[in-house]
Amino acid sequence: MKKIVNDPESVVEDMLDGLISAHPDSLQKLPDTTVITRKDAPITNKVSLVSGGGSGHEPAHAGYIGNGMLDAAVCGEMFTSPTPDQVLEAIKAVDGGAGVFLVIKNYTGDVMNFDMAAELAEAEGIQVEKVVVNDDVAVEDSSFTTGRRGIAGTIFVHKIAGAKAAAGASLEEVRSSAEKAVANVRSMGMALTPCTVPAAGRPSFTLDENEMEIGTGIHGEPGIERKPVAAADAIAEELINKILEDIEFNQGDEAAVMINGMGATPEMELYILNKKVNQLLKERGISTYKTFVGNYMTSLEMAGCSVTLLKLDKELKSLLDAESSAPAFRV
Amino acid sequence: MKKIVNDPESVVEDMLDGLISAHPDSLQKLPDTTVITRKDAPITNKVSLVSGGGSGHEPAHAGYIGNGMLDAAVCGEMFTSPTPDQVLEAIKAVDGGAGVFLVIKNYTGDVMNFDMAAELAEAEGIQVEKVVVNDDVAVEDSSFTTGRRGIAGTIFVHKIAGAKAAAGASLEEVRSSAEKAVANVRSMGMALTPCTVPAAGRPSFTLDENEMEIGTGIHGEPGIERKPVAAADAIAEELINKILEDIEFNQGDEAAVMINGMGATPEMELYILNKKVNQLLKERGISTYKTFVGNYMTSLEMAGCSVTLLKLDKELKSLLDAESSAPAFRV
Amino acid sequence: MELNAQDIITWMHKTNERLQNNKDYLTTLDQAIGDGDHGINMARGFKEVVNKLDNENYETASDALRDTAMTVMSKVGGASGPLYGTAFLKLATSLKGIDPVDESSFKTGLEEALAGVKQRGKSDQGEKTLIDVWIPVMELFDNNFSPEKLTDTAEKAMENTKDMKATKGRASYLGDRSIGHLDPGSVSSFYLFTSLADTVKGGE
Amino acid sequence: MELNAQDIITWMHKTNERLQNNKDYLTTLDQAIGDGDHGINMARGFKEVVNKLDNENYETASDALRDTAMTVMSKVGGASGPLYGTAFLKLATSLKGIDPVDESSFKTGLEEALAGVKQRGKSDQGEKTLIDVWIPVMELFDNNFSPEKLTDTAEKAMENTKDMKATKGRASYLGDRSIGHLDPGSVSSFYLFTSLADTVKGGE
Ligand SMILES: Nc1ncnc2c1ncn2[C@@H]1O[C@H](COP(=O)(O)OP(=O)(O)O)[C@@H](O)[C@H]1O
Ligand SMILES: Nc1ncnc2c1ncn2[C@@H]1O[C@H](COP(=O)(O)OP(=O)(O)O)[C@@H](O)[C@H]1O
Ligand SMILES: [Mg+2]
Ligand SMILES: [Mg+2]
Ligand SMILES: [Mg+2]
Ligand SMILES: [Mg+2]
Repeated sequence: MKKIVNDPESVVEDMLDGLISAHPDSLQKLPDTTVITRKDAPITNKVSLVSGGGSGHEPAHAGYIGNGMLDAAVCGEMFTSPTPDQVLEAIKAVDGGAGVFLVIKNYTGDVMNFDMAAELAEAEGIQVEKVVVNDDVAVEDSSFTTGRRGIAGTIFVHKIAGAKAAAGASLEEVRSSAEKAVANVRSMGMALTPCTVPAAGRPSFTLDENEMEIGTGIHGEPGIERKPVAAADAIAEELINKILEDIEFNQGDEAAVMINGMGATPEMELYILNKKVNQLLKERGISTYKTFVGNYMTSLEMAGCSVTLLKLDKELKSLLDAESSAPAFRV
Repeated sequence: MKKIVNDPESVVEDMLDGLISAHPDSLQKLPDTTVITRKDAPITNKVSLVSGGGSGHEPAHAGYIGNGMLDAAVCGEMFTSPTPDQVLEAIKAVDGGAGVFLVIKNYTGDVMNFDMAAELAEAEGIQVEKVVVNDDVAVEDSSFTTGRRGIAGTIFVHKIAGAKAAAGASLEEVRSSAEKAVANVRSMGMALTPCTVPAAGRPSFTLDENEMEIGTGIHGEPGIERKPVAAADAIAEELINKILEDIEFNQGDEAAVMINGMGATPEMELYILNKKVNQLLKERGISTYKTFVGNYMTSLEMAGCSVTLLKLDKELKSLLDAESSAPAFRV
Repeated sequence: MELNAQDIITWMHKTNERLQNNKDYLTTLDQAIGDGDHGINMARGFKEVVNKLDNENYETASDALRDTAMTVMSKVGGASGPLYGTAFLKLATSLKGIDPVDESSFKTGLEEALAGVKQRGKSDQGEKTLIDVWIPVMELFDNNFSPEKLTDTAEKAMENTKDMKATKGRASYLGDRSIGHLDPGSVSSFYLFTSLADTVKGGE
Repeated sequence: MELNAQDIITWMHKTNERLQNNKDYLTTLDQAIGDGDHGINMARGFKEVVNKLDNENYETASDALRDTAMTVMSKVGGASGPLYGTAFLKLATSLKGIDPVDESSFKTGLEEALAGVKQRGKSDQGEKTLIDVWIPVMELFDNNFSPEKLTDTAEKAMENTKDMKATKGRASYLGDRSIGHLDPGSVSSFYLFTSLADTVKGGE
């Protein structure tokens, strides 16, 4: 394990200090927490957005704080959902009287911790609503199990819900737009190499020199298939097909596309992948409304990528296009 | 070598196609070249900026095309300076009558190829000026040798010169501001792992499991010292000290700081490094005006980082703060 | 069996020791079918638990369990944090006013803890989670309890999770491929209950 | 020695063959003290050169050299592209109107090529660059030239770069640590001149 770190036990704390040093005018850390909020929080009468989860997915989630996106990000330990007390602090800090909206990724830990925080906040008289993002089609969606995971599609949900809130919508309206985004977003990822949590000191899995894994989770959860590394075009086809098996697009439907790097993938490779993704969508009569290529939801130094499609309607398009000042998603 | 690519010989072409697919409204590729320009080029009566170099440093340089930064980027083969005919095409495409300004990184190949293109353009009646960026303090500056390399500090030079040109300055004025930026910018890098050029198929060097290299170039050029991986704080100190040996800062001087990832370094590590850099500057009485943390000038999937300091005066501050619509450097 | 405040503190100390010593092992188990943080989470949380318990004075077992719950809840994180936190909180609430805690009350406490865990986790027996250790352990009390049986029952229950298919928690993403691996949360629950057995036995 | 258009084409074919066969070796040399692309650059460029030469008709050596120059200039890139490009262009210009090319004219051509390279590269003898092969080769012509001597001289000059310290090009960043490695550009220049020797010898 080679990393630019000091004490592996304090990476999250050190990172957050460095983050605040870099953005002293726009971000603040609530004292004695791992909660980052916009510096001008709370915004009176605006529905406030809180997201969060384990650390190690940077720029998720603190990079998405800004006008038109999040008001706060709750940063858990490495790959570990933050605790209810931390989420509660975030909710209390950003509530501007119009209620707080939680964007939760569908992991047992996140769901439980955020739910408990919501209960505590409601007990204190704060209105709370939430959405649970479950875009990862690598996992079977079943009501008997935990269901699909939340991965890079979460960024689109931040954007949609954040734009809606910035436009002055009510908590209920924000929830309804966010749910529409969740219903229309699907992602599928793959990994070329694993990553190492600093305190664990060794990778969560290993792949042979010419092996890739399809469907790996953003915490190194095992995927659905291992096989020899394929060409970019074949990878694009496999990811897109898996997504399109799960969500129906009709001729002429428009989509926002995200080609997300897992942390160690050169931008060059993401663009090479995008070339084929774009072509495949065109072949299927799907029109690409906007494309986002970069590291949006990472897994430390994992090499690999995910592809996300968000099926758009008029409302989603205008919310996607609305201004955002978040450093990791400037629009 | 594990990569998301198709034919290793066509990675640059494939990447550029994917880039244009992602930014169809703002970027275009000149037919039969590897030149990317803003779609609305040429801008009449504005000094136009052309930069470029070998590929593999994404988002450098095409990511810096936009209002307030570059008008064109000439993309060479992997780590290989582009040829004069390509640079000439770029110059011709973006000249809006006020002349073209070239930002060149100080490598023998880049300097020669851009110089030849400038000579050819001048022969065609286009005014051309240039600046050569040489911010890398890992290399000794000597008039008997090639001198210092151009690395991540180049992004600041793009920003300063681009803002000046956008403000309506003359070619001569752009050159003078760009030269001021070059005179005041210094960088120092390090690597934890090497990177592999797709067509070469093997890394340019190797490092032991617990070794790092100080001063590695952005093309895998050997650095100045190898030693056991140190803590983030020690790395920060070594890089900052090396920079401050080379450029004098007085108490109260202001600096723009760039913590640049080499491609495979998690953002988390960059922020951890930034924490210490920020503290070291404070200790030395240097005030941090703005901080940029991210992948700005990469070396494919190399793990490592560089630190850049740009010493600011009033003019440089206002040029740094000016608007930019470049996707990789939105201000 | 009787438990007072000091017994709870001893219990948590013994649990913490096992968690610290097996942090790496738990992490390895979680790397196989989860995300590799269970050892780190539990070790971090219980270090804080013993720290907390050592620095306060407790009149009753319930009070000590309450602080255990709050510390676990705010320091463990992930899925196990709220689940263990809920379990200890329900146990503490159920045992309020009962001191020392007798076997029958403890069983009722465990029942309520289990109900809380099931509700919080939307999970039940046979889904390859720590519930599969807590249920047989709970059934042991006020029946034919002995420290040896406690360790034995918890250990067997833990081992039984190996052949189960996960339908809840992170391991559920693996479907059938979760079979053949121990559930990390069941292993940490085994540590918890074998530490309780040690505490009841006394000594050390 | 005499060279006509066909000889230039043969020369470039032989050079190309050597470059393709030694692409990896040149890359390895460049990885040691540069950036590892010299083999890739030269192989890409000369593949285009022979392609170009095979698809045109040339009256004179100068014409074939001119197209060689233009192709190298636009296809090699890096430092070696403009340097080799300049060299061939100066050679072509110097040999204009002379056909077939005699030894003395060729020497003058090489002198002008060298002058162009030095000016373009701001470099001179002893800086561990391809110049260190071109100078002794140039001196051989119109003196006591033979194909064998050409190969010999180029090879020795190439080997001499090993002990030099680079002060120009990418290897100069290494300072003293550049000593002990062959200069990649000198090795490709050796391929060029030993291919010329083969061409002059005829056969194959
Ligand atoms: N829904 C659930 N109900 C009961 N226990 C669960 C549930 N989900 C997970 N667990 C338990 O939590 C353990 C994982 O804890 P941990 O690794 O700390 O959290 P995470 O899965 O969030 O990384 C599992 O081994 C399992 O025993
Ligand atoms: N200034 C110079 N003058 C003459 N030759 C040079 C100079 N700089 C570099 N070279 C030659 O170019 C070769 C490197 O070529 P190449 O690897 O293709 O370019 P780059 O260094 O840009 O990657 C060196 O081995 C050397 O022989
Ligand atoms: Mg976890
Ligand atoms: Mg090169
Ligand atoms: Mg886990
Ligand atoms: Mg080279």
